[in-house]
Amino acid sequence: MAVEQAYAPKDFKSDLKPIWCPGCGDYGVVQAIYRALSAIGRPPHEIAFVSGIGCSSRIPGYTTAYGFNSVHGRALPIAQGLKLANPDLLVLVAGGDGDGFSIGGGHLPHAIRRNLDLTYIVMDNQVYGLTKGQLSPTSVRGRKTATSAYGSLEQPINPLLQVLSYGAGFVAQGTPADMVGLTALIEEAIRYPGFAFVNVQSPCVTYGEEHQQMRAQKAVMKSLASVGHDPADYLKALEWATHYTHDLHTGVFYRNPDPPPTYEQLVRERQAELGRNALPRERILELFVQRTEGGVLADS
Amino acid sequence: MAVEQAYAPKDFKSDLKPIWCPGCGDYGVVQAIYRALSAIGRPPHEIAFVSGIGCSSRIPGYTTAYGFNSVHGRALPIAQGLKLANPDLLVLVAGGDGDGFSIGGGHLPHAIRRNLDLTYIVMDNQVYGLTKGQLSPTSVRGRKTATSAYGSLEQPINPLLQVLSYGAGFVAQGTPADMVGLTALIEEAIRYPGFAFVNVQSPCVTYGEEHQQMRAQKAVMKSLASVGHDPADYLKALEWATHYTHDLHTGVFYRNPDPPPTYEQLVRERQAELGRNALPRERILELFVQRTEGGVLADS
Amino acid sequence: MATTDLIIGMAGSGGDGIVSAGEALMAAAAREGYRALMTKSYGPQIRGGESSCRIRIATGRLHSAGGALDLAVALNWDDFLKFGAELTVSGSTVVVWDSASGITADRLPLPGVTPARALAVPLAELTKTATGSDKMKNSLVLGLLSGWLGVPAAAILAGLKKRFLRKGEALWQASERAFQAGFEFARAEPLDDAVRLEPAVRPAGGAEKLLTDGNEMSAAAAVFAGCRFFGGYPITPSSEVMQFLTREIWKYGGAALQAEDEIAGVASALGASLAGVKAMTATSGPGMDLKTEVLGLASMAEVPLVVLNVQRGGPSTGLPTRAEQGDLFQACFSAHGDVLRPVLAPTSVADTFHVMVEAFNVAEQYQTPVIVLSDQEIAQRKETVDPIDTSRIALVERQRPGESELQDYKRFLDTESGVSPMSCPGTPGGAYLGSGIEHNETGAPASSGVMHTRMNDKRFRKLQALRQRTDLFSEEGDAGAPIALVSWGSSAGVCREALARAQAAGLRAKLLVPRLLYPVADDVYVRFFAGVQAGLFVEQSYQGQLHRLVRMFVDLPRDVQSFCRSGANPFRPAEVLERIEALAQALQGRLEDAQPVEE
Amino acid sequence: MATTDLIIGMAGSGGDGIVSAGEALMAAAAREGYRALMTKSYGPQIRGGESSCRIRIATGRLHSAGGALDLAVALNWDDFLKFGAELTVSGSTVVVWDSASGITADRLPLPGVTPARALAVPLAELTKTATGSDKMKNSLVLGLLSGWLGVPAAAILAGLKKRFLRKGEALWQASERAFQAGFEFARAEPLDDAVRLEPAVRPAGGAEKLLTDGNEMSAAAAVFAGCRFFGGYPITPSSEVMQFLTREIWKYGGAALQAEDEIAGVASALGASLAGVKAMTATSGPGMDLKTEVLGLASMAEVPLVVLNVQRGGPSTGLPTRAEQGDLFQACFSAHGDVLRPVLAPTSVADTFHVMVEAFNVAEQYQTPVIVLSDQEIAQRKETVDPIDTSRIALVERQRPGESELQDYKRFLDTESGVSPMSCPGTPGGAYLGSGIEHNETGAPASSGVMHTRMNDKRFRKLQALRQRTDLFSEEGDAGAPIALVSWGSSAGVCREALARAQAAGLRAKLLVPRLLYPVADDVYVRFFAGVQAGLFVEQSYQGQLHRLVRMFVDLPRDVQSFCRSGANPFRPAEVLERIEALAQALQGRLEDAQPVEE
Ligand SMILES: Cc1ncc(C[n+]2csc(CCOP(=O)(O)OP(=O)(O)O)c2C)c(N)n1
Ligand SMILES: Cc1ncc(C[n+]2csc(CCOP(=O)(O)OP(=O)(O)O)c2C)c(N)n1
Ligand code: SF4
Ligand code: SF4
Ligand SMILES: [Mg+2]
Ligand SMILES: [Mg+2]
Repeated sequence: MAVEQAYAPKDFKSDLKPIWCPGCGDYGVVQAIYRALSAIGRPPHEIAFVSGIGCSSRIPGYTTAYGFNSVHGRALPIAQGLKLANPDLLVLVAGGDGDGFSIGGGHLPHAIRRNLDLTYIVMDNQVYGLTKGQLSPTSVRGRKTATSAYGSLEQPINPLLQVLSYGAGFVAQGTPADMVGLTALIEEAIRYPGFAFVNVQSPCVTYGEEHQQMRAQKAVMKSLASVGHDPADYLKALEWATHYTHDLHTGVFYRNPDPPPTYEQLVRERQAELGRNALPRERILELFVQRTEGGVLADS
Repeated sequence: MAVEQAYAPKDFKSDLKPIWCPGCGDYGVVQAIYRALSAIGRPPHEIAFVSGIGCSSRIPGYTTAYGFNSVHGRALPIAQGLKLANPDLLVLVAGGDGDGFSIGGGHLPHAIRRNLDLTYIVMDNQVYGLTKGQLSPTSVRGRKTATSAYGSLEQPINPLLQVLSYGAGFVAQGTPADMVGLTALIEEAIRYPGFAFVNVQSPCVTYGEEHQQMRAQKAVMKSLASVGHDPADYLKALEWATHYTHDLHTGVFYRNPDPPPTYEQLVRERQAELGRNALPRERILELFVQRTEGGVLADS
Repeated sequence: MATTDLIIGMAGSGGDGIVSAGEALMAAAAREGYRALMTKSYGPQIRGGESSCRIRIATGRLHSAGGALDLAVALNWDDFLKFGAELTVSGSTVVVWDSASGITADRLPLPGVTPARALAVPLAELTKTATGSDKMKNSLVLGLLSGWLGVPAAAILAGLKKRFLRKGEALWQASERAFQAGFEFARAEPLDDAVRLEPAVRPAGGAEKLLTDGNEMSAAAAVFAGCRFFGGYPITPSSEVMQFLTREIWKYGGAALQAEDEIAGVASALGASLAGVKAMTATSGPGMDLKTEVLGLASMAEVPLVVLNVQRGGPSTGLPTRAEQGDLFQACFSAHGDVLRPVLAPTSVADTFHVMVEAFNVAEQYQTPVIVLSDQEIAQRKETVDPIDTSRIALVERQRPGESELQDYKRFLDTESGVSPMSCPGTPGGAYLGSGIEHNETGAPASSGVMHTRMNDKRFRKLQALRQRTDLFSEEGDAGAPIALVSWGSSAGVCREALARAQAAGLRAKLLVPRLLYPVADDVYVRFFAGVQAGLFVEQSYQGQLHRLVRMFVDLPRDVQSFCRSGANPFRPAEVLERIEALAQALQGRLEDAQPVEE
Repeated sequence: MATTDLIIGMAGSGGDGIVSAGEALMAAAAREGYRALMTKSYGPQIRGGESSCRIRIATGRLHSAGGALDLAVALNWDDFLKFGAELTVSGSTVVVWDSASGITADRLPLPGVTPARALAVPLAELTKTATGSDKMKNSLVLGLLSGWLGVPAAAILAGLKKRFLRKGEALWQASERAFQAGFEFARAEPLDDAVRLEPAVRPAGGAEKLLTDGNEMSAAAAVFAGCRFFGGYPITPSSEVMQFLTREIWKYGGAALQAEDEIAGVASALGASLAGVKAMTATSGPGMDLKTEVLGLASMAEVPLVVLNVQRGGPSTGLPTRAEQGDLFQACFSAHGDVLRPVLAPTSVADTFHVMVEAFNVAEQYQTPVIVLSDQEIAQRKETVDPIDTSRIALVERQRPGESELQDYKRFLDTESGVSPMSCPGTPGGAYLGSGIEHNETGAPASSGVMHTRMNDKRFRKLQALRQRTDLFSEEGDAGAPIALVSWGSSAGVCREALARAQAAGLRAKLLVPRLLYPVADDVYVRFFAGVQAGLFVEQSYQGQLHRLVRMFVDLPRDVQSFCRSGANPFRPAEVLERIEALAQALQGRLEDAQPVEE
């Protein structure tokens, strides 16, 4: 594009040097985020970027946004409080498959049903990177890891199907093996007015398996557009989502064609409506007053 | 049936007098459980019944099974440990919509993907009964409660769609307004070899709304059998599940026609396989021995 | 002579409406200018179980729910007896019950007590005669009370009218008739002067009394202090805080979130605070357990946050509807690692306002989570509260970076005070990385022992100033007394009352009431205990937690002991008084022993 | 004369394999009959960052990682310097580095220290000459060490062979050649006798030394103690416990569950224990925070449970890979309500075995959760461990109801000891309702103050017996000494060593090492401190938590102080010794002052 951009991708890059392993997929994800933010055009200081704990959760520190590398699994509730307190901010949330679907998995349905305008990016590498290679909730059955010496006994979860069942308005999947596509998805997710979820198949080069690496992904990935999926079709989206762990589909699974109002919009409306007859705050105690008027209770 | 039953429904009824409000739907649920257990025929002492906290979670105390009225939201993980420690037990889990889908919502996908042979009964009354009438995650949008004086701003979750997306092998919905149906569903759920989920529309007479009460339910409930749904059809089950909050469908949404092995079966196989060459436990320390044989490390 | 201080206890079944009768009486008394205090208690059922209330009405200040009842009203003896500890009958109690029960005065089910007077009243019958049904027994009881106590009928009827007219003219008329029947009965069968109140001083035109409970008061205080975000999850006995705020906070431009659990509740509040908004959460014991990790994060990332814990009986689910002061250890020490987190506690409904505002001030000033320990007793009891002059209360806002500090912004600048200016998203130049990981001044992760020591120093140093806040302690009684009490929270009021009685009886004693429980202000205790020969920490927990906590930091005189017990066993002023008397006697004995014996 | 005790520190980049060289050296030394102890340390990167290890080898018993290095090997100075606190160079250190770095002996980047000897070795060059590439520098370093230290080449080569042969004959040959080149260099350029080890006593045929770390040891102890269920969630530095158990527990008929979070981890363990199976969980600080509520439930429902907390630096995410003893307060006090929960701590890898077994015994005996406080240092350091005679260790099983008790089974029978027979599902007649709600003896919910007091009494009473367990304390040194140390966990070993040195220097001192931290065994402390004039609690936490904890229950002599500091700053024996000397001098000064002055 010839349009000049107010902020270049590098304006979103901080001085902190990433300590990811050489070749980690997360390098690509943070690059895609820089580019998407540049396309969006909001200044870094108007962005809050919240994460949990994990290799992937280090990502806010590598941006020039206000970054909060919180505790394991709690990025979404923190981000919701932050967004409600200041709806003018652009709020990004990111983390790993463990952070988001295991310890943090209980927050996801509720963040989604509230529908705040948040963009949630999960770097789904099917393993626990930071703690050195244990099972993750998206690890395939039979996978051998530090905590599954003989192969895991459980079925992985299906994050795409889950977030669809939770009612997310925007659901997509990308990979750093397709940087152009990933950048576009993240940009579109940010622009979607409501909760947007992007699952990124971001390879762990240290604890991941061969078939999860970029090279393998490039060979098998297939865009949903190329198979003719219409992102407005919710039931079809559910069906495509069932392919997770078998096929690597990229692109938008679902985009609500008629986005409902966000939670913060409803809150602002309520504040405006009820705020009109509010007392000055020093008079909050008047709610407790027992008025006497000649012994008869006033009807106030 | 003319078959004599080893245990009558009353054999499962304890001496503890329920302190539910007169008319509470949960009276019907516990009755249905007594009857289903009688049909199953296992003695009460071979049953462990785990719940969280809530009006509904009092239910184990009203049975003669081993009852554990644990803490809010943690019934499922406790039940999993219990079942793994003694797979011969019949393990029931029960609780409310708040207990199971709000504070305990993070445990549900993982209990389901592990697929232990548990039966999980939720008394979904769309409100917090025990704490006196606050919003629940299944309360409809706009619902006024003690914590939503002006109506709730959020979309409810859809528990049926959720558990289907988690991969539950048996998913059903019932109501005490149809005691025969509810009893049959609970019995079938217990018989299903794997994780089984029964959502019960159990009215809260004290904090519920008119249209949630038994009388109203009787007028609108419709069985899935009557609409010709085939419980083996997963995609169709997803579609019927999207009707939650709009229609009251009873019956089995999904029953996996080809149930995979349960987690405890896999665990037993693993124990058998690996246990064969195990040392007696006093010799566990031999794993740490550095053997010397003429200065050359033995290859043991 | 009539009395200036009176305690009435009533019990009945769920449908009897005995609690709402109590509330009507209390409201009327308040409007008449009395001070009043009311506690309620219910059976375990959500609906239809037994219920009771206990109302104390006085012409002067009230500090506690008091001791044995002066007047007991049992709509039903079975129900009444279920509330043993709360509704104690003594030899000076006047006991009233429904004669329909068939129980006669000589066969009262009160083992070991003979009340001052026992009067069976045909409650159901009178009601039926007056209204055609026995539904309005509570209105009849109100009539009785008005007649006996001397609380003006007009004041009570005004309240009843307001309530019943909404439901229809017929109901209101029935209520009024039942009331009148009761009133007339009372006039015909007067009780002792001991249950007749001196008239109160009616408040002058402008000075309006407040009537509320600790939960609503804490929520109102938060709004006043500038709290504009609440995130929480319902739990007894704190839910009313959220219920108040979900009604009111929007009006002030704030928002309240019913989160999916307590972790999300406190995490959302932390998020709001990061955004620059004053924020709080409220919960009770089990919820506190769950909030621990995020509270540790707030300490590490230096985020202002107020956490209200309305204590109930523990451990675990425990006794959800009963008061206990058993969460002090947890408030101080729940998070892993070396953390110093201020803990405050109010002693009454009125005090809750001040303590909550102070909690926000401390949180903002020092960028720290602050825990407020209320308890079920304070939180759910209703009190009359004298008007509060809010114009004299200063509010603190967190320090933000100025132009120059934003030049090369260091979020965790190691200043002399230990407090670093905190920027919030939206401020150009103020972006930083906040985290629970140990970090250097800019916020970048750091794991050296040197940096860890330095940052621990900073985090502890900034809170040392609190230990000088003598205004967060009140000392009462005779400063030079040899006998000293320390008490906090809802037990403090009981001790105040006991102290007053002890002084009236000529005993030399004093009382220290800390509102700041942690960090332990060692100087305050050292000064208070200088010259003290015997003392008691009075608190309602099995372990006597404040006593142990203070011992960690202060060498107490040997004869300072703990007077403590499990929750759901509220202290009564008389028993504390007894302990003071016993201490005084022991001291006397010691003096005597020390006298040289002449042979 | 050669030495009997030697500390080697090495650092390099991730690819250099310096840690595996250290492991090879340690294993060889162990097989030769030496005692050895090794700690490792890494940069924050998962892969490719700097790494280091510190190996102490001795002919006699070892208690700690010791102080400054005797021999320092820097493959790369930049990397070496990042480990300042762990790899301290002193005036008596021999320093070796790669001459390829261009740094010369007179320009060493060691401010303020002149090492005893500085020797640049052409590490890369020699390796290249020997093998054709510089990849095998670590094998070359092993050759150097073998030559200098005198650890037999055959022992080291046997280990290398085992490792490299798997990867191919060529690699093994390269490794051997590099080793030989190093060995010859060392022979040609011998170092001081101070870095040459006395020969060890090779173990006799049967007596095999163990070599492991605290995490694996605790997991093995659990299996031995009969633990058959583990539920947990990965977290540094405890994950290896779960990793061991997910490999081994199945073999014993048990199961291990990687739960979705720490709450589910401990909840599943509680469930397994309810089913009658010994169960545990393991975690570190942030995970402990999350487990709080379920631990409270375990206390209330009286469920045996072992919880291993491998402490790391806190608060919050803190310093995940560094040791700290900062979670003691949390271990004792995290849950709301009045709870008494035993807390144990091991002092070394070997001790971990005994303490973990004891934890299961206490949990089962008293039907209580037990917390074991390990720390990153003990958990992740490798030690040689003398063979443990497990036949002499008694295992405790929980009390189950007999026939007669099952007649009218009361799960929470208020027995004299406070312990009630516990039935498990499957037992006819034994069904009961377990809950976190306060209950009566049968388990039915109860909320009266009377029942609450009675049950609190029972729950506290049953654990009082623990306070008499003097076997959970060790006292070392001169029993009548005027100077006393108390230390626990990984700091205790440092104090042991300091005490030995103090005694060797003629100072009269003693040391108390509690393995039972809570409940505080007040009698033990009172007895230990009787006659003590000065003392120190030595612990690695900012607040000196054990010192404060003991003060809660024990009146300590005035001059017993805390010697504590933040984590990631391990104590060294020399500095503890210094403090003992200072105390001795102060006491001496006091004595002199007390002498009458002749005028
Ligand atoms: C409460 C808590 N539990 C556990 C941990 C340890 N931990 C840190 S990151 C992590 C999981 C990392 O996996 P994932 O979220 O998939 O991120 P990745 O490193 O793979 O990007 C765990 C278990 C923690 N820091 N806090
Ligand atoms: C950790 C914790 N948080 C909150 C509570 C308070 N609490 C008890 S039950 C309940 C919700 C009840 O609702 P639901 O689960 O739907 O059950 P119901 O009473 O409606 O049957 C809550 C919030 C608690 N006991 N523990
Ligand atoms: S461990 Fe895996 S996820 Fe973590 S930085 Fe390395 S490659 Fe990336
Ligand atoms: S409050 Fe509602 S759910 Fe609870 S017992 Fe009463 S009717 Fe049932
Ligand atoms: Mg991952
Ligand atoms: Mg409910």
